[in-house]
Amino acid sequence: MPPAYIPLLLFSLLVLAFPVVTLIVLKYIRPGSGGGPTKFQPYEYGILPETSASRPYSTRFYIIAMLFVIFNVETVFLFPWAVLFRSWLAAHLAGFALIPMFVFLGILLVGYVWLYKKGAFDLASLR
Amino acid sequence: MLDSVIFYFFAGIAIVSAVLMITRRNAIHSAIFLITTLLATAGIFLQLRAEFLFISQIILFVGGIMVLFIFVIILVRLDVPLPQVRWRTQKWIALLVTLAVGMEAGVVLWFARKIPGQGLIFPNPAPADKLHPNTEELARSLFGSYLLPFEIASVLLLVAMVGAVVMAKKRIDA
Amino acid sequence: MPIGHYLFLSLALFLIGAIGVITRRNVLIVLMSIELILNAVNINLVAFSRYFGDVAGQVFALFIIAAAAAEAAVGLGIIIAFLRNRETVLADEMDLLKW
Amino acid sequence: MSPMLHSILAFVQAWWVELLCALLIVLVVPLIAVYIALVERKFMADVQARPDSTRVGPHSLLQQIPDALKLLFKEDLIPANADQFIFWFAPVLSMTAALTSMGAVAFGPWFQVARDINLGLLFAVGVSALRPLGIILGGWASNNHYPIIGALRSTAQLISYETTAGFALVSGFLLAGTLNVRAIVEIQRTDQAWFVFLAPVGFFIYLIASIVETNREPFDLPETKSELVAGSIAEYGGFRWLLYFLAEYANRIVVASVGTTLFLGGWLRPFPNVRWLIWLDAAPTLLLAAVGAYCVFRAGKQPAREQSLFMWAVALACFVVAAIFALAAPFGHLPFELMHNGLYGAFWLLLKVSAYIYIFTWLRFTLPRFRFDQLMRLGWHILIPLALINVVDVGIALALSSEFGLNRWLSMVITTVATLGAAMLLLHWNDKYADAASAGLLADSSVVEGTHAG
Repeated sequence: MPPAYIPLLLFSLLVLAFPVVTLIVLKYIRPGSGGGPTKFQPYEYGILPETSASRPYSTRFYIIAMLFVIFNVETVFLFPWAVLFRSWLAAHLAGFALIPMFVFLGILLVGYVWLYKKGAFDLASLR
Repeated sequence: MLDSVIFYFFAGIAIVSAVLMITRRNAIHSAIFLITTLLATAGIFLQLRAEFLFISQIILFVGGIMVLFIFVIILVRLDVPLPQVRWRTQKWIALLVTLAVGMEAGVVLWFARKIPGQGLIFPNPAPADKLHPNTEELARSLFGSYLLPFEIASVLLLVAMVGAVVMAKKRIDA
Repeated sequence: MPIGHYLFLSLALFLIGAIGVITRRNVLIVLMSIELILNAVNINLVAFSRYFGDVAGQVFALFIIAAAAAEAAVGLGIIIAFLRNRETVLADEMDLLKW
Repeated sequence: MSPMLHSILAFVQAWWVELLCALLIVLVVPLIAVYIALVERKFMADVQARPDSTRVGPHSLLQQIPDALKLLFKEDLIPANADQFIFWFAPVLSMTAALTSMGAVAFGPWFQVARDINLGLLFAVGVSALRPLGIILGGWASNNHYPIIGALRSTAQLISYETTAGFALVSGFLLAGTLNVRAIVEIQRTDQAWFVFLAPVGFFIYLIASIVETNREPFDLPETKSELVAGSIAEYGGFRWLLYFLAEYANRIVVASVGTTLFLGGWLRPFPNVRWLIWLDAAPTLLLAAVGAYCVFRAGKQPAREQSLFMWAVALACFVVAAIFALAAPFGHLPFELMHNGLYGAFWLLLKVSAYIYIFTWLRFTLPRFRFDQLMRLGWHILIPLALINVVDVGIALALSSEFGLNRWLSMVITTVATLGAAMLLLHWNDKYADAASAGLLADSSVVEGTHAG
């Protein structure tokens, strides 16, 4: 473990402990509750629900999430490139710095344009 | 000392939640335990000083792929427990075969750990400063020796994007 | 700490993933187990990268994560397409090559 | 002394600033979040030309304390059909992700939990990526139509704009050439420009993306109280709701701090290299002294004796803190230097972060809400390609000035104009596209509802 991360690890454990401990402690000091079974029904404007909530939802949400995953991979590849960019420029390797990323983004641009034409980003009219 | 404590902490979480993941009947619970495993693995990456990989594991695997999984589980109504009935005999045979393969690999690892010169004995990690500015080192390698795989990765992403959209939009009237 | 610890952890995760792939009927859990297997492979790569002092292993782990993303995207797309046509997500009911 | 205790002591000695900072974040950030909410209420009352609550404490400054206590002791209700485990787990995940990402944020040059880590700002960005999980799991666990629809929408919105924010941040990292927080701020000092001036389009895209990511109006689709009750958290009450609330406000602080650090010069004062503006370094002291003087001036005019005593006390506190600030300045010794740099840096950073959050609030009460398809089109059709073009253009600008010796500002202006031209082109195409699609859109009733059977 790089030493600078150890305070961060302790911090995240502390942060995790904060809600967990509070939830558990409050459970014991909170005043008790009453009420019948209707109180524990889902809140749907006071009407008792007739069906379970797991009905089919639109697959357009799948398309959004899928595109997000792909574009996220791109972002993660861009970060190391951005970090090294200035040192390449300092060594006067601007072409070497720019061209690989242009090729990478160019290939993905092809996909973007195809999806645009296909209407995949038009998330309102997708079936 | 501290390093091994951290390793065993994360390794324990990873294995326990992996076992829980394959035994849950509800797919969302499985997804949550897979998330825990992935986060513990990210911790192990950090312990191995692969800092950039730690954050990409969180951004891509946990924040990207697992969100996609949960989306699909909710969208296709898989969030109810499914019966696990048929395949009884096949299940036991499969378990047996897997365990045999695992034992084999484990035995190889176990006996190779003491043989010098066999490529498996690394009692101590390389000095930490060899990987030190981790993001910069990784970038130098990625845009140096591995430039071609990097460009091919973009083709892979392009194909995945197109393929997934075609798959999800396809409708066959049966 | 010798590298064997990491290799055993990786082996254990790989086997758990393999058992999940073979024994579960729910296709989504099968896919998740495959992700677990890829993850186990990554542990191996990163551990060797640390012990060799060579960053190449981490680069390949990054590629594997990218491949896992592509695999998840296409795999889940197939599942959605399948569900539309066959109304099932159980692996043993997917018994037609073409539908 | 046992070796165990010894090593623990050595650890504390080496890292006490970080540990103290960690403790302070856990203790103070919930308080700050609660008071941001109060400021928002006051601001809302002002915009809507009505009085806000005035009863609890002076200007109802203590109002949030009984509110928080009420939430703490409220009945803890878990719906009958809910998934108990996930219903418990999701708000904890949200809260943990939001506060952990604060570990990488530097509140001034000294106050940071993760000092000089290699990942730097990327840690905050990465851990924030866990946020959609907390929301979608919470919505699903409620097992109710409204939270599930709200959670799906909310997550779709968050993940769409996370990519956009990522690309916008890349343009900042290109200028900085590092991820380390301290180095980023130092480069903005030595380059003699905040990055907002070098990459204005990048900052603008990040600003929009950060508003969307924190679910503020005009992009508050996940909540839309008139359509979806309260979105993904409709079934949550009491302390669990409070956890979501704190997570949301902590996120606001995180995105504002990341934007401030990368684009607005972090803890630098305005014009850090201009000699004759050095008196700005004394601004915190002067400001506190002025507040104290104002309190003394008002103390005599209070109707009740307690009120005037209270004013005297506030004035005294202001003067004491101002004296500490002023006395810390001239000494070069370590504790004083730490206090000086740390406090002054923290002052400017917090001022900028507050301004950032104030812009959020301002927009909230002045703009009408977007529709879901409008939001998605803005993200996927315009902002993502624009952010990519911006990254490429910033790269080209840097290359122009280093390879061909072009003036840095000239090359930045040229590429920014090019980016804006691309933006105009994208908008034009999108308008044509939207016109063509609108006929089909109106016929489709499922557009606004947000769900459609697959």
